This record gives sequence, C-alpha cells and structure tokens, in this order.
Amino acid sequence: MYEKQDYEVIGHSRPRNDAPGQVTGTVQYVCDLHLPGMLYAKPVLSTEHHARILSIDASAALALPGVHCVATSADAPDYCYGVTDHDTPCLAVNKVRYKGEMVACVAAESYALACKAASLVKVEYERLPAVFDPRDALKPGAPVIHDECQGTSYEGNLLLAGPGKTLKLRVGDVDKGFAESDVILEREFCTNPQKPLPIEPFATLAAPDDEGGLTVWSTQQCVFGIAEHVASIVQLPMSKVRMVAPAVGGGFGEKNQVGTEPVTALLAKLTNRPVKLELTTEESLMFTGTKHPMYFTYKLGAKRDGTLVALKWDCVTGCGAYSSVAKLISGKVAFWGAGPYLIPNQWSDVKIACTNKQIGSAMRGFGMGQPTFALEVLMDMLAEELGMDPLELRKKNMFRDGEHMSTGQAIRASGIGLCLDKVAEASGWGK
Amino acid sequence: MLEAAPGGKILAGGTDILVTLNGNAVPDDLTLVHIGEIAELRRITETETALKIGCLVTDTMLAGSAAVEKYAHALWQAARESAGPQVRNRATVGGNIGTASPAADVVCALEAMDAVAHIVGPGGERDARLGEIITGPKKTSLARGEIITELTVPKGASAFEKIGKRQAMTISIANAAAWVELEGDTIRALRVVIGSAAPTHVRAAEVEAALTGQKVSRAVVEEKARLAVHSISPLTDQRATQWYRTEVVPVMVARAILAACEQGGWNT
Amino acid sequence: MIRKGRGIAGCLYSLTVPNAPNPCTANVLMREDGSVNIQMGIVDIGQGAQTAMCMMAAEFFTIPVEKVRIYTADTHATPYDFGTLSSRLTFVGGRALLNACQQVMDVLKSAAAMQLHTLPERLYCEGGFLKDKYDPAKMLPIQAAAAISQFVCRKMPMGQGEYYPFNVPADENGCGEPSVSYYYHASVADVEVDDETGVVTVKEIWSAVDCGKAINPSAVVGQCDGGTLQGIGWALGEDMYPYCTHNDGPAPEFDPDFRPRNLSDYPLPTTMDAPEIHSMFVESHDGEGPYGAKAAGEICANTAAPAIVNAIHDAVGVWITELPATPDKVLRAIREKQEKEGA
Amino acid sequence: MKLTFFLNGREVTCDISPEMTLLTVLKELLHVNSVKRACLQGECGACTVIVDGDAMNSCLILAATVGGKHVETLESLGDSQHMHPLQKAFLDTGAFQCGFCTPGFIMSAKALLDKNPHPTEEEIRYGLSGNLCRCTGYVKPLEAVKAYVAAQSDIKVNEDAVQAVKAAAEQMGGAH
Repeated sequence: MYEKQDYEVIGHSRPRNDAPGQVTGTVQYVCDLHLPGMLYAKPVLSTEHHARILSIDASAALALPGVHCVATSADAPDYCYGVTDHDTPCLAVNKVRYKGEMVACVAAESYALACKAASLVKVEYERLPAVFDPRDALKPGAPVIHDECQGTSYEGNLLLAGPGKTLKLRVGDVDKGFAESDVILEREFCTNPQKPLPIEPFATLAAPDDEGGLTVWSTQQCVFGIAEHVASIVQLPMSKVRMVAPAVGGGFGEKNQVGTEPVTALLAKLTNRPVKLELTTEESLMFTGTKHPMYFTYKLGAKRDGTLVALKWDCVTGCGAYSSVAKLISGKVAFWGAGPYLIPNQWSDVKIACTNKQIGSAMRGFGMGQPTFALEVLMDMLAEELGMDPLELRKKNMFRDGEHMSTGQAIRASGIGLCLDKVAEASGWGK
Repeated sequence: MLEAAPGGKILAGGTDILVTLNGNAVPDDLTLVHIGEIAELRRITETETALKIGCLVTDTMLAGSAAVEKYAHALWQAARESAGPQVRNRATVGGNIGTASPAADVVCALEAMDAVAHIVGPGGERDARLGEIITGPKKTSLARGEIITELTVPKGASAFEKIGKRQAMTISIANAAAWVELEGDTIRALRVVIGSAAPTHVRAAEVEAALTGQKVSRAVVEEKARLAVHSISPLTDQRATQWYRTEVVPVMVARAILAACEQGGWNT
Repeated sequence: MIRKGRGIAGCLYSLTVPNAPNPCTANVLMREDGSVNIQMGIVDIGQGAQTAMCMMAAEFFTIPVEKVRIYTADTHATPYDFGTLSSRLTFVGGRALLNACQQVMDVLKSAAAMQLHTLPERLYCEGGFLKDKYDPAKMLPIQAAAAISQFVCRKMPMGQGEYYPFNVPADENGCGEPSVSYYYHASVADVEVDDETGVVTVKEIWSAVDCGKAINPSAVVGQCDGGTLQGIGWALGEDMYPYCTHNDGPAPEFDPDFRPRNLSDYPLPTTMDAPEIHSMFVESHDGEGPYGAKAAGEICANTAAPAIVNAIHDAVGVWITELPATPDKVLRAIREKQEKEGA
Repeated sequence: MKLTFFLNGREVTCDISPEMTLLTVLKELLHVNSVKRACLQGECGACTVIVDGDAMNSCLILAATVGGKHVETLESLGDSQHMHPLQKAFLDTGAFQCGFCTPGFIMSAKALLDKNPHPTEEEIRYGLSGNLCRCTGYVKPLEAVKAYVAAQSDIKVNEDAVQAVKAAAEQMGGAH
C-alpha cells in the first residue's frame, strides 16, 4: 500500500520524454517509414450499405503495369475475428454489411498507380434491403444482417449478450422504490455516433523478413492483441509475426481494434514485398469505427427532499455491422447507469442491435459517456422539479468513503465530492 | 492572352481541383494549364468609383487590403471567414468563381456588390455579371478556353453574414451579403444575395423592393427580411435541414442589411 | 438575442477491463552506471504513459529521470501487455513496473549489505544512496551497488514484474468486483445561446478530474483539456450519421448517404471553437494504485456534453435530450416553447 | 518532368510525374520526416509548409507549380541541440501529446509570427485555425505561442508570464 506523501520526481511537471523529437519533427510515425522496394496499397471500399457480392473483377486492374496484387477475401477464406464474437471478416466475404467496408485491396508500385488500379476493380453487387435504426432492426421482419451466425451470436439482429440474451441489472426492487417516491421522472435520451478521429489516420507497413516471418509497423493501441489476428490471417505462428507500434498519432479507442493490419500483412505475404497501406481521412471516416449510438429510456424516482430512491433504465445500443466491443461497452452501460450516486433500487435492461452502419468501436469514455449524459441531464430535470440547486442534489446522493455502492462494491478514495467542490469554487457556482 | 487548351482545365490556386484528384484516379485526358505565375492578374488597384481585382488575387490578399475593407466590406468579411489560413493563402477569386459552388462565400459577396467580370477567350473579350456566369451548382457558362481575368467591384457600403457548422474551416449552411446606398437614414438602393439556399446564389428581390425608400430601423428591416423566404428553395443535406435554412435565412438577411447600413454611416 | 447559461455534471468511471484478465508485465535492468532500462509492451498513443513509467522508476530508485530509458510496443522485444484501453496503463502498468523494480532493489540491497557489512532489511533508498537506517555513516551510491552486484556478487540487477488487476465479473444482481479502482470527474460549462439562430457557443468550461495522484501534472491537465474539447465536439455537432438521433423512431430527414466524407462536414473543433478551458485535478490518493495514482485519460470526455445541455436549459429553458445539440434542434425547441407560451 | 526548388535553403532537383503534389514529392521522393500525410483534403493542416513566407497545405499544391520557390519545413527551424525559441516554448509548456500535428502547428505559428510579431489572443487563434489537433484542446499550444510572444516582445521579458505557465500545471488543482 502506498501512503500519502510528497515525492521527489512524482508530482512535478516534466515535458514528455520524446518532446524534443516532436518539436523538431524527427519523431517517426508509420507515414514516415520507408523501405526499399516498398509497394503502396489502396483499399476498395463498398459503395453499398447492404448487398451480396456477385463478382469482383480485378482483371483490368491487374493488367496495369506495376500493379502487383489485388487481394480479396478469397485469399484468406477461413479468416474471421472479433473481440467477443467471431463474426468479422478482414475483407468482405460474399456480402457487404456497411458502406465503406473493405472489399478488396490493391498493391502497386506507387500510390497514384494504386489509386488508378483501385478505380478499375469492378465489384458487382446485388442490393439488399438495409436497416439503420437499431430500434427498427429489432422489429420482426427487419432484414437480417448476419445470416451465418444465427443462434450462436445473433438472433435476428439482436446480438446475444449475457445469459438472458440481454444485459440486465437487478438490484433491489424498483417497483417498490417508485411506489415510495414522491417524484417520478421518465424521459427518453439518445446519443450520436461520434468518431474518435485522431488526426493520424490508420496506417500499416508490413514487410516480410528473411526467416519467412513478417514485421508489421502499425498505428495501433495494443500490439499483442492485434498480433494474434495478423498471425492467423497469414497462417504463421505468433513467433514469426513481429508487431511494432512506432510513435502513434493519437488513438482515442479507434485503434485498439483490428484496422488495416491483417489486410496489409496479407498483401505482404502475397507479394513477398514490403507493403504500406495508409488510409486518407476520408477512408478512415468511412471504414473505421464510431462511438456506439444509444437510445435510452430513463426513469428516476426520488423523495421530496432530494433522496434518490429508484432508477430504471432501458437501452438499445446500435453496434453497427459487426459486434466488435459492443458487449463490453453495453456491459458497462448495464452496470454503471447510476453514475456516482447511491440509489438503493436499480434495474437495467440493455439490448444490442446490429444495423447496416459503421462498426461501433471503443472510444474515449468506453460506454460511460452515454449513460452519464442521460443521467446527469435527468438529475438537472429532477433538481428543477424539486426546486433544488443541481449541485446540492448531487452532493446529497453522491458516494462517500467507507460506505458501499448500491451494487455492493466498497467505496474507497471517492473523489466525486472533491471534483464537484473544485469546479463549483473555480467557476463561482451559485454566485 | 491565353491559347485555348483542348480538354484542359485552368489551374490557379488549385485548392478545389486537387481535393478531387488526391487519393483518386487521375483522368488520363486531364491537362492543367497553370496561370499562377502571371503577376499582372495578382493585383488590386483602386479607381475613383470601383476596385479592380485580378483573378489571381488570393483570399489572404483580399483580407489584408485596407481598400477592400473600406469600400467592399462584404468581400473583406467573406474572404476572412472562408476556409482556413493555409487554404486562403492559395485560393484565388477566379478559381472560386470557376468552381461555382452554391455555398461559396466570396461569390456571394461579389454578387451583392454587383461585380462585373472581364472574360478573355478565343472568341474575344466580354464583360459579364456573376449571375450570368454561374448557371448551376458546379456549372458555369464559360466556353472552352475562356478565362476570367479581372473583376470590377463598385465601391459601396456592404456587409456579409455566414453561419456554418463551426467557427472556422466550414462550408456555409447559409450566407447572406447586402449592399446598400443610403441617403441620410433612408435606403435609396439595396441589393441582397443569399447563398447555399438554392442551386445558385439568389437575389432576395422582394426584400429589396420592400425596403427601398424605407427609413432604416431594426424593426422594419427584421419584419421585411422575412420576405426572403419566397426567393429561396433550400434542400436538406448533411449540413442542415430545409426547415432550418428557411428559419435562419431571414435572420441572416436582416443582420446583413443592418450591418451594411451601419457600415454606410447609419448609427443605430 | 444572446442568452447565457451555466450547467454542471459529474461522472464515475471504472478502471481496467471488467470481465477479462488484463495483465501488464515489465522488465527492468539497472546498468553499472546506475541508469535503468525498462521494456514494457504498453503503447504510448500521446497520453504520456512512457514518461509516467520513467518518472515512477526514477522515484523508486531516487535517480534522475534522465537516467531512465524505456522501450515499448514491440512483441519481440517487450513483454506482454493487454493494451492501451479503459484507463488502465498508469495503474496496471505502474504496479507491474514497481514489482519489477522491487526485484532489482532486492538484488542491489543484498550487494550493498555485503559491502557495508549490514543487513539488507536495514537499508533504505534516498537521494541516490542506499543508507543504513541505524547507522547514518553507512551509505553507498546506487550505481556502486549495481556495479558490485554485477561484477562481484555475480548477480545481475534485473527484475521482471507483472500485475493482474483483481476483477470478478459481476452478475445480474451486482455481486462481483468489476473494477479494481474508480475515478471521478466533474465540469461546469458556461454557454451562450443565440435564440434567433439556435447556435450554441461554449464560452468557458471548468473541469476537474480525480486522478488519485498526479504523476506528471502537466500531462494530467493536458488530458483533461483534450478530453473536454472532445466532449464539447460530441455535444455540439460531431455526428457520423446526421439526423439519426431521434427519440421516437428514425428522423424524417435521415439519409444514410449524408455521412460526412471530409473534415469540413465533420465539425472537429478548431482553435476558434475552443473555449476557455480551465482543467484541474484533485488527488484522492488510492493506496492500491502506484504512489496512490488512479487514471486521468478517458473520463474527461464524458461530462462536457451533459454540462452543456444543462447550461442550454439554464439559458433558454429547453431540454435537448437528443445529442448533438445542433442549432437545428435548439431552434426547433425554442420555437415550440414560444408557441406553448404564446398559446 | 524535372523540378528544381529550394528546400530549407538548399537547392533540390528531382524527377517528378506531373500529377504529383508537393506532399508526395516531399514524402515519397525526398523522405522529409516532419511533413505529415493525413487528410489529403487541405483541412487538417498536418502537411503545412511555408512557401515564400506563406503557410500552405502541401497536399493541395501541385509539385510542378513550386519551381524556383523557397519551401520551408520544420527541419529549417533547428534541431534538438540548438532549437528555435518557438520550438523551445512549445517544449517547455508541454504543449503537445501525440505530436502528429506538432510540425504543422509550429510552421503555421512561425508564418503567423513572421507577419505579426505581437498578435493578440484572437489573432493567434485566427492564425492557427487551419491546424486541427485532437489531443490538446489547443489550450497549451496557444499558451506556448503567447509565452513565445511575451518572451520576444521588446518590453523587459516578463519572467512570471513564462513561469506562470509552468507553475499553473504544477500547483495542485492546476487551475489556470
């Protein structure tokens, strides 16, 4: 245990250890790495929201001198990955599920040539009906997006999470709580799919080494987590795949799932040449993940003096075309919907629905931002109803050291009171 | 001045055309004629009644010139608020007109100032107002090989208002420019142009008719500005809904007219 | 007419991944001149994890930070780490690093004890020296201890540390320990709403994060600044599917092809949009964490949006329950309120 | 097609194809490290270079049009041994986190300060509005430019202005 004391080094500001390199421009990111004989890759993104792929004709592209390879899912047939459910292919397999999904990827001598070749790849689609609102996706008769994993991962468009198909929290008895409450507020909230969008878009450089393995430099947030996926797509043991993250230009959660790493490694293996795939910001906007949009119904019961008695929140999370981290995020929404407040009766019900939208990825806040928005606005609505000062209402119900959270965990080193006082004093709240 | 280039496009600043080329396949038949080095076209000269602006004048030069700030205030504001510093250092007035985007800020201000463009081409030289040059979104009536060399902007009191998704580097959701000729407190002549609320920039004719000859007051201007709704045909796109543009255009028009009057010496 | 308003919001955040083991491991080696090499699998994506690790090691060995060098994120040269996510690096990485440093310190203490003819338990580290608690005369510089251990005692001063954060996946009734520590955040936002165009401008925002113990204060304040502006972007306009957030079913204007394809249509805040951000931190000192530290990164993006929506209500009296609070939604709400009051 | 221009004061000649942008030439042919490739739409500012005194996005400049011009990148300011005071100001205030937008930011700041050595806060924000940064919320970078302007201004160097920037971060609560 570390007792509270002042330290020599800790607690005193220092510039970052690579700051001199930053301000003189010598820090190397993936876009600054160059290898002799390096090919440039350009993805072919789907132009359909939901369609069956009838044919991919790359002959015109391959005919161009200097184009080395056009990779499609046929080059890695049994490759599938996913954080909780294995439902995500590297390149679309016989069906595209969102506009911007990668269908093929071209490797050529120069970036301009790769762009030209990518425009010559003809993909024939058979358009299927698409659904975009998670609440519509759960209605009967909605077009089914994942027909292969029915029963195992999905039931219609509902991603099966938790024992009872949805994620629940049952603490105390909300009905009894609402009966005892003087004031009950029920509102609907919804939050928008924000993009993490670090200024550096996804970029990966994969180079075969002389032992038959691969070295992959990539802008990613977890080297070991993604090495496993790269190893499985090129069918090499993990010892043969070396993943390196040089300086990374921001991530905010977008770069901790798989991005362009497997497809670049596949191209490097097929062409046996170093290959660099750099997405432009436009491709990054279309292809990679966003914050999960969520649709809440919050019901809060409280006494006249401001004591919170019962809270019930239902949520439909839109996980986009694939599952990715939707279950982990919805688990946090289901469990921490009551925020830093002591509410004896808490019930929650969170459903996850897949739609033909971009994949929901992790983003700074990881499932805590959305319920915080709903609850904190509802607290202000309650304060207005009771005629109380919003700050007082929060301080009346907040966690206190030594007590237990309504879900049973011990409260240790709770800083919510310190934070509220600090910002109230600094901003002159109430004056 | 310029030999017509078959199948070619004119490259001045390049801030619009290169956005289409970057990261996409470059069409084989594209030939770009770069006119960026012709110094005579990159000058602002002042005459008794108007300002002569070369087609290669960049937004930064417009925003930095005292003459433009004094005599063509709308153009000065539009140049200051469009895109970001790096783009303003390269984007030229001629290129802006050539791109003919319905939301263009500088074109909105120029049309309000009743600017006249001097066009040179294989068929000889002619003058034309911007309304005649820009015929639709991304479409102009310039024949092959014709180029705008200079703009003549009459002096006057004017102002420009813009609303976008954020405070900088944003394409306008709605913009309005007003030019006014005051006699004491009454409006003798008025020209109001609204952008990104129709396929091209449009004149708010009803508002102009209603306010000409009126005495300037905040209430009257705001009341008459509501007539601007009849001359626009907004659409819903990723930047704003049709309802919002219809609600916000009268507010922008009123603010532009009042600011123009203020610039023209009317004290509130 | 510009109307002013003020709003407040608070937030809780649970550290580390709730339902999976997410360990971190570290290798530490002290060279004979007292400088330290660290290898860790963590990835520094700009939050300053590398600097924090170097500072913690320097504090542990009481040596200047310049003598600590870290190499990260290379699967063939650095030990395993789960990943830079859910605010776990300072906490989990810090504990793993300090475990490794403790092994190195034990080697150094045994070598110094032999040299100073005392017992390893009596030695403590201060000001770059290993000193005897009971006999101030007996002291030895750290680098000397490292050299002696390496060349005389034939024991390499290196250590490997790992740390598995304790978590038991919680069940339906809340029983379990989903997280090893919790940190908090609050912010107050001042906004101005133009009730003719619905445009919301954030003028000033105060935000305080409970980071347990600030290892590198300017990095904590930096994280709070950046997170606050991301929260403001989320609240006011960043949306990959415009018009998709509508309480009762999809909005009539929704069109999936409206997705922004460039940075003009996706309104990432610029220097002109950034308000006066006052970022602060409070230190609630969690004994579980390395030197009492918790985390600071992710939570700062969560409270800006509710604080702004509460401030909009304070300014114009309308509740925006569908993020983002675009001028369209704010103006629609204002018009509805005017009609209700008018009627 | 042959292109000759001045890069950081040194004459450079290279063989380019007509459709190449200046960014492609700098990155793929000349391997300049400080210029960063990101959005290719002239909206993020990470590829900002100074051409004849004006800050411009090198992704929107056709390489053929810079013949004979002076192009400056961050390497021209100074290296880690002897840094330009502007670089030192950004270093001391801990202004950047991931550092991807840093080169573009410093070049825009230099172009702004070359034209207007004593800008107000509003002018600094306006001058840097073409550079996007997602990590810092622009708080410390703007502080760094203000500290540099304070340090360069003719009045006696206001020591506590620069110290205030350091103390603000350290003092518990870090309130500015």
